[in-house]
Amino acid sequence: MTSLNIYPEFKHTDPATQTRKDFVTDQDVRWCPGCGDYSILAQVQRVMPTLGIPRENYVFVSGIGCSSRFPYYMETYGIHSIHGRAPAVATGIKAMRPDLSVWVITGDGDALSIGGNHFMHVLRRNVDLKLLLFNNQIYGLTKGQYSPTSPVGTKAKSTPMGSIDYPIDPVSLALGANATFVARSLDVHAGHLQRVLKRAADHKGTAFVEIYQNCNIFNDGAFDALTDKETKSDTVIEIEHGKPMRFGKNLEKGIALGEGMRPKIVDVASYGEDKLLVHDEQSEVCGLLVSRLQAPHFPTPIGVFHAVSRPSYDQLLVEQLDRAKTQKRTRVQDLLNDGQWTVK
Amino acid sequence: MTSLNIYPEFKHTDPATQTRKDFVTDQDVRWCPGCGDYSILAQVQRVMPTLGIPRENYVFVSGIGCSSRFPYYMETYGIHSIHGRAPAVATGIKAMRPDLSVWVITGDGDALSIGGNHFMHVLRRNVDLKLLLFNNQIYGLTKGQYSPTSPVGTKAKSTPMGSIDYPIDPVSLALGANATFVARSLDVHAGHLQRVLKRAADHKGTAFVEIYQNCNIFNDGAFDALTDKETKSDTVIEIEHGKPMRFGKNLEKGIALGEGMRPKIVDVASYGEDKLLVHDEQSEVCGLLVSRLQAPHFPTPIGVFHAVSRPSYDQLLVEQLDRAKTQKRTRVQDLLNDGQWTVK
Amino acid sequence: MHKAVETVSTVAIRFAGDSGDGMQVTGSQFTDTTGLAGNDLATFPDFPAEIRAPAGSLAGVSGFQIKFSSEAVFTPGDAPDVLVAMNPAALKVNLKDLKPGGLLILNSEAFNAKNFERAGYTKSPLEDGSLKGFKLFQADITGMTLKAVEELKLNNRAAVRCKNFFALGLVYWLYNREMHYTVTWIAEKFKDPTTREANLRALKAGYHFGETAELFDRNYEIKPAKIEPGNYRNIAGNEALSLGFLAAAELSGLSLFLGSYPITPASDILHELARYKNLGVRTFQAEDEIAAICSAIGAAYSGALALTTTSGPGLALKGEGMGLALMLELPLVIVDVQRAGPSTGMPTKTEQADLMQAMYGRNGEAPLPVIAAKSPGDCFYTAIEACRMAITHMIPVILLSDGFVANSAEPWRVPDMSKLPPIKVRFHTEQKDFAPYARDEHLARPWALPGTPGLEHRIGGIEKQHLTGNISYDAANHEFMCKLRAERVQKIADSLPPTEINGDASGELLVIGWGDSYGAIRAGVENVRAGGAKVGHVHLRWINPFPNDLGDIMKRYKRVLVPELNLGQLVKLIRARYLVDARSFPKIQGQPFKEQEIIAAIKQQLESN
Amino acid sequence: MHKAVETVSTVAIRFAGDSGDGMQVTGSQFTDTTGLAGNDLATFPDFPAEIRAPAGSLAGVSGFQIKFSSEAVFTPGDAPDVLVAMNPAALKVNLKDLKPGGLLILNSEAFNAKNFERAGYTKSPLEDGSLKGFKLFQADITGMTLKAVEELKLNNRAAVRCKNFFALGLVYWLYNREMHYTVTWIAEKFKDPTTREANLRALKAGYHFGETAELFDRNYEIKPAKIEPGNYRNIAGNEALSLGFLAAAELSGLSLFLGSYPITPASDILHELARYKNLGVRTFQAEDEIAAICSAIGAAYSGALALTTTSGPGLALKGEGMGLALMLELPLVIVDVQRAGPSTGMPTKTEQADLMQAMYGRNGEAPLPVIAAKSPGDCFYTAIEACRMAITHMIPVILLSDGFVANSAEPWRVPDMSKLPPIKVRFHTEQKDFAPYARDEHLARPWALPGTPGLEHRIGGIEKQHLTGNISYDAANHEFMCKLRAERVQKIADSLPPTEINGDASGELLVIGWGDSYGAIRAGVENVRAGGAKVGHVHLRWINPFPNDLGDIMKRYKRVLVPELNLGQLVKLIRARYLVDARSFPKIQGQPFKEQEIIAAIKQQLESN
Ligand SMILES: Cc1ncc(C[n+]2csc(CCOP(=O)(O)OP(=O)(O)O)c2C)c(N)n1
Ligand SMILES: Cc1ncc(C[n+]2csc(CCOP(=O)(O)OP(=O)(O)O)c2C)c(N)n1
Ligand code: SF4
Ligand code: SF4
Ligand SMILES: [Mg+2]
Ligand SMILES: [Mg+2]
Repeated sequence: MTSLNIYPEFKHTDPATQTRKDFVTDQDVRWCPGCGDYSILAQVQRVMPTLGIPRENYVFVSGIGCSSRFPYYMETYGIHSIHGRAPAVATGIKAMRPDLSVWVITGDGDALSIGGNHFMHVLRRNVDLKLLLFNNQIYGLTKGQYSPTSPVGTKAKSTPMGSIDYPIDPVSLALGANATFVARSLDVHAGHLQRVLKRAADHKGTAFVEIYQNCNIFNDGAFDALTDKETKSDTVIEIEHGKPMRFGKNLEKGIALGEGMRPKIVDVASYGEDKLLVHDEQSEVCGLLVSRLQAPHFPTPIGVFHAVSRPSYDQLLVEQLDRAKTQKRTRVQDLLNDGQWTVK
Repeated sequence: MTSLNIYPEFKHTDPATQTRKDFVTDQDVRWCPGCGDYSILAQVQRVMPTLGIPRENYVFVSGIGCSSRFPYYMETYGIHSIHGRAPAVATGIKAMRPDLSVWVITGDGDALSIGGNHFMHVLRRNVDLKLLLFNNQIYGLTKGQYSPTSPVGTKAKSTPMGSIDYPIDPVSLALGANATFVARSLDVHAGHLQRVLKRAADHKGTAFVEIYQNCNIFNDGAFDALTDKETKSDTVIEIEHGKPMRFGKNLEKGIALGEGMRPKIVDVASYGEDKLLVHDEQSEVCGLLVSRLQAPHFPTPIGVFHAVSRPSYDQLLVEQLDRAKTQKRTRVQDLLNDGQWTVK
Repeated sequence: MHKAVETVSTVAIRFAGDSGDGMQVTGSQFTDTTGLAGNDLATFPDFPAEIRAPAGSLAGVSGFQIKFSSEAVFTPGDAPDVLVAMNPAALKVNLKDLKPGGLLILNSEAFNAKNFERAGYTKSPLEDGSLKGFKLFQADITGMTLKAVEELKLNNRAAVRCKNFFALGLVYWLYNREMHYTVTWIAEKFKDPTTREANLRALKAGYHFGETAELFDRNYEIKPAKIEPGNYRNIAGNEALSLGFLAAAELSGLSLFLGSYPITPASDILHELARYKNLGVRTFQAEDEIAAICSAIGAAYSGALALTTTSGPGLALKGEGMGLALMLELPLVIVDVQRAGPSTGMPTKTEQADLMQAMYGRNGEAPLPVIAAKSPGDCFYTAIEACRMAITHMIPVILLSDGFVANSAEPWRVPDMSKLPPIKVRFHTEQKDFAPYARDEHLARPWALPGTPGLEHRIGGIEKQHLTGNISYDAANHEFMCKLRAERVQKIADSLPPTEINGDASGELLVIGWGDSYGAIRAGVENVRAGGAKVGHVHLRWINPFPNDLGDIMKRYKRVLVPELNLGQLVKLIRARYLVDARSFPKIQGQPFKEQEIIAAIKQQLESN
Repeated sequence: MHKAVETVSTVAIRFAGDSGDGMQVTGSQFTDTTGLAGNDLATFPDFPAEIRAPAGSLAGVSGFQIKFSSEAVFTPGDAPDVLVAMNPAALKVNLKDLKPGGLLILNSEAFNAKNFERAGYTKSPLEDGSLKGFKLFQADITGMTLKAVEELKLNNRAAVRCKNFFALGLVYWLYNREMHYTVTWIAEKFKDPTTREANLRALKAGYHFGETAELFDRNYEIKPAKIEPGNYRNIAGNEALSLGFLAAAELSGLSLFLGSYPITPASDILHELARYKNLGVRTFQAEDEIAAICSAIGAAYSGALALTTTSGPGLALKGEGMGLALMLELPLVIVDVQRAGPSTGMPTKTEQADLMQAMYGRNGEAPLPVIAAKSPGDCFYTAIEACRMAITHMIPVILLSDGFVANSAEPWRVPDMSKLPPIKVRFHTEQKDFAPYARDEHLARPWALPGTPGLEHRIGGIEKQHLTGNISYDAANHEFMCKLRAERVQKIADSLPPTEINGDASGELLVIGWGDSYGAIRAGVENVRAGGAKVGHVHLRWINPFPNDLGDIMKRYKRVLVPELNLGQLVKLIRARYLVDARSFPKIQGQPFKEQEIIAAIKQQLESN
């Protein structure tokens, strides 16, 4: 990186030989039995060895919260930083070391309450890192206060009469902040989650994945309607690029646009499949529109809302560094000498 | 507010007798000659007396920045707080005193850089206050660094090779954060600005107004294309609820929706006015879509993007306070006595 | 079998088990019941880190200690007389503290190979001789609990959960306590009738087991303490703080506003105050600590009795806001319930290491008053005093509590609100000669609420001209204002009563403490005085400003010792101010002082030359 | 007419005008030229608040003072010998400082009724006798400038703007300076040929006016100072800091990373370093101060020489991040260019009041090394030393500068990079027995970069077990680690050279200073020593830790005096640590110390028995 190049060079681990086990640490996992975090950890550990990246090149950075204990359980490099600030720490890492695969793990409180500003800025800067937000709609670690994603009326420790703050929808917010990759999945939906994680890993730029996660101690069942076998085909819609938006047990229902571009649910048979909304990941407006499909009026979309390519912050930075190399005066002595005179 | 009611009650000033002059302080205005802030100050001072609110019931709260000196020039109550935190200060005021008309004045750095988190949270909570963001796409007070709204490539003091951070669009961000009122106007567009300010004042909830403002010292001409008589009919589109979206010298151009809901510019005559996009303030998606009309491909929209009614934070708070009154044990002594036993 | 009853004066019991074993509930039930029985007492709940550790692991052990007596009690006790260990991990973590010859009650069912392994025992402690020297009682608490609730057909997990009430019942019998209070509590607490009944049955089964089984040949009686007649209750620190703020609101007629962001161990104040909307209390769970203090500033400006509550890392974030509040000269109380640091540190452990941060954690010359609570019950009065000074002097006050004071409990004489002096509030309404930075006798500026006709004015964080409050860059004005702000803090000392001295009013050693070390120092000093040493104890309530008489008091002793749960902070302030060779006795282990530690430190001072 | 040339040894000139009048440019041109002429010099730019005040108002006055001499210069001078006042406001603000009998040069055109009113003069100062006692020279600087550039057909506003170069030319003539340097500078600086030409003409017109007009009967010569041979340049503090960091990067072979959020008066470091992408420097303008330090932490973790720069209010926001950096034990330099506080305070004015914040503005026991720069040129070496210690000890270092040091300039011997000792960096790569919190001889842990095969490990802000770095809530471990972290800071003292004493090595009074008061104390001490007093001067570079020999040095003097631009901060640390009755000499006016103030304070100490 500098002319002296004091930075060591390595013979890297062969990623092809890596297995899930290589990503498991010797630390006891300290989440409550039944916590949704376990499943997410398992899926991440499954996806890691498939990405062709040597283990030592992964860095997991987190803030504070139950979810933020995640790095301790990943046999990679990791920083368990302070509450809300992981995106900033990760930005510093990536700015220095574009060669690393940097993953930010955060919770709904960590990312959207105290850390809301860094969240939004890392997205708009499009720093090349993966940002996994474990949304359990509660503060788990501090034992059950409502969070910025808790629905209005949530009775939690700090809101005995019910919360009165209208929640943030992380996907809409991310799109509003010009994120280049925005997706959503569910802790227990192992296959879907793995697919989304892979797509995120492949994205060059900030890949934001909201993962609904059950906190079975302080907010048990928050996503039951979305995971329950009975209800889920009506409450969840899997979106896919280029496909018309359909859901229901037999995909008999669809989403179409009504007046003022308000989305509406239609019966596919009578309305006609060709008039349904076709999901377009690359259209910002489509992503925004789909993000506004919210319970109880609409099924909850999961999948990739938006994915476009825009040069990442670190990439642009490296380009500037490269361009600057053509400048003369690369020794500090030259700068020191500026405007000097000699006393004899 | 409490049973003792030690709070003084007043015979309020008659708002009908107020004039613009009543809102002018004795402090020298310290902006650079030619700064866009002057015009905004003038429009605000013009609008205030028309709102039917006694002068003493106004509070102006600001952060730090050139724009944030604003309260000193308003003969109302005011706090010039710290960088980025005005929305939080204002939330405290409004939570205690729903009777006051609270106005937050902020800059693009103040609101979106250091204050981004409070900005987003005040919007989603829908605290009943007016938030005017003077966007000059630069840090004025600290003498010319690029801001979160500066376009990519901005050469400012801290970015001699051009900035590489993709900018935030405040309107999109506000919509992404579930704001209930979002509008945009221009410093020099006196009439338009006054109209927008009035609409904001009438809105119950957080009314967010982005005001493009020229900093003639550090970012002169940033909005020239939008204010220049020659170009402005092509570069600006005034949006109005229920009206088809047209612009151009003779309103010959229009906005329509293309594939993947991507907006496109059409020739009204050949395309047909009835197929144009009709602006719908109350549709969130329409607001979002219009916010994505951005230079250089599209004219810049000004006007009200989105306006819906949702109970404000302070209103819900007062409702809970009222509901709670029916509870017994309103004396602290009762609480102290809880679980007591007597030693004789 | 009729068993013997032995009368003892003081007992300390520690309940220990897995996080999920309900030891905190057991402890606080025992506490309340013991309070009702008229004993003096003190408690110390000691939880694991916030996240649940694996079942049966050392990291997951949760403990609750209570000392109760027919005499005055100052601390929860150094070494417990009785240890109830619900599993091997609890035994391993706590055994070292048990008094030689102490009673050791084990839940035998949990002492199996799997749990030994989880606790890192390579050999069973029951067999390796390590429990020799204690009175060991093994009882199959789990098994008997399951039996007791059998008929209710709970699932196994739910049934096992009742075992803490069995243990409680057993200890109730052992110390001759009434079950009445807990019976009522269970009835109110558990909404589900089956669960309610199960817990009741477990409780009673435990009691009867003690009574009938041949395990114990006697039980113990602890006579009520001789305490002043009056109404008493048990109270924990965070609860007392909350009640104190409610009281201050009532005494001042102001509406309470709390802007807060949750953080261990301060969150309970937010939870508690959130329950009193009926008293006009507004609690605002902010997006972060900065918004929390800023919202409180806005509320104070608008006429609220405004608070913000946090712990160390949160206080670090509030520094800039505190500077603003200081410049705006608004009344505000900033509560820091300290925990072990630095950085995230050990969130559930106690410490007194934020004192310097409270004194100096802001840019520029930014002095603020600092007050500290010394015990759970004292939190109530400390809250009121902080509010009184904040309002009277128009100044933000920092109130320091800590994890130990916050969570431990003691019996507490219930105050009579009608006897507490009201807090005078004067809102300024007079237009004539109004100046936002004019001064009264306390050097306080007028509190002029928005909405008041004719008093429109602007305030901010830039240096302000004396009286007018206008922006000023004048050199002499700045120096004047900086000194004035320092004097404003100093002014508080003028209204403080003479400093109370426990023990000898002059002599060989003065022990100066602050905050949660009160009980241990008090007890330690009494102990060495009983041995004939001339030792005094001053416990500082206000640390900024120091009481006016502190310098003189120190002169009356040969030496000064300052025990603190940090590496020596107050001691630095004392040395710098008074140039007295005060010695530090630091402890920084996430645990409160033990009486014996204080005694040893005092003796060392007395002996050294 | 042939005019006389008078030789003088020392002159202090103050240029003063409206913010828009270009006084800072005038001043720095005069500085560079004077440096080239071989004089020793010191400067003091004094700007108004950041926002432009109304034209002609007192608040809008911008000043630049330079003292230059054929002797050694330590300060920019207390009272200028010459005042150039471009308008009545400039006169009003600055006249009080002008030496009796001093030269007063006024731009007569601006002395009109409108400007008198703006400056708050009810009567013309030209007529009320207030200027009597000074050598008054009135020149229509504006008018003559307009004339000089007439042919270029600039608009009036642009033409008037050239008047500062006219004034500069005049003063160049008056002090016999070459115009060469400024001529080149103008040619490079102004891209527009007309503007370039206009400024050149104005400069020359001013010079020729001095030469030919009958206003002055003589001009002055200041012989070059006797300075050690070598290469010299002028340097301002922020510039020197930036160069120091670049040098440290080169000396260590590390890549520089700066995470910063703009704030007066620190922003220039960001601006300066942003220019060196060609040296591999990455500057990141973060969204706030918290992100700034956190990004620097991430960069340090990744192997950068990481910095964050700010001023007081920003440092307040970084407290929590500093605590994290401390726990992670990463090398990091945190720069605080102090300004007058508290809160927003007076952003463009200088102060030394963040010392306590730097020492203690974090939760828990969180000691960090603190180093301070004493002069513009010293900033360079201070930056290198801060980096060296940060890297060698794997520790975040706080570097204190201030508005005065940052913006003032002095001639500076250009260092030879090849003579500066390299900074040794050891990245850990060995897998065998790797432990993230193992210790070397400095108690530093290994720097193991992500990307290194086999060294995967996790670090964080929770208390960590000695050596392994695993999370630990163990009581004894916590105490051990807290003490270890304190010792880590203390370790730095062991590698410091013996403390340098200016003046007498023992005697009546030791003056201890830190930071920007160096020049004033140095000059003041020399002055009283010349009068026979035995006075020494120690200027602390490291404030945490104190140098090991400081205690002994103090013992060699009867008294200790500590002048500071605050209400007494270092003095508190000294008193607490050494129990020495060090006396504070505080000044808190947003202005640096004057030599005379120091002299008076020293004399007072010497006289008071
Ligand atoms: C500065 C600071 N403020 C507050 C806290 C306390 N705190 C820790 S985690 C947390 C919120 C956790 O919620 P979330 O991010 O949703 O994570 P979860 O535990 O639900 O996974 C809070 C408030 C802290 N550690 N630091
Ligand atoms: C905590 C803190 N950090 C940084 C600053 C310095 N600062 C003051 S205003 C400002 C940005 C101003 O930009 P903007 O909000 O766009 O306002 P403008 O001056 O352009 O109106 C900055 C960085 C500060 N005052 N406080
Ligand atoms: S508290 Fe909730 S989120 Fe935290 S570990 Fe337990 S179940 Fe998971
Ligand atoms: S610097 Fe720019 S924004 Fe600030 S007052 Fe001057 S013109 Fe206006
Ligand atoms: Mg959560
Ligand atoms: Mg701006």
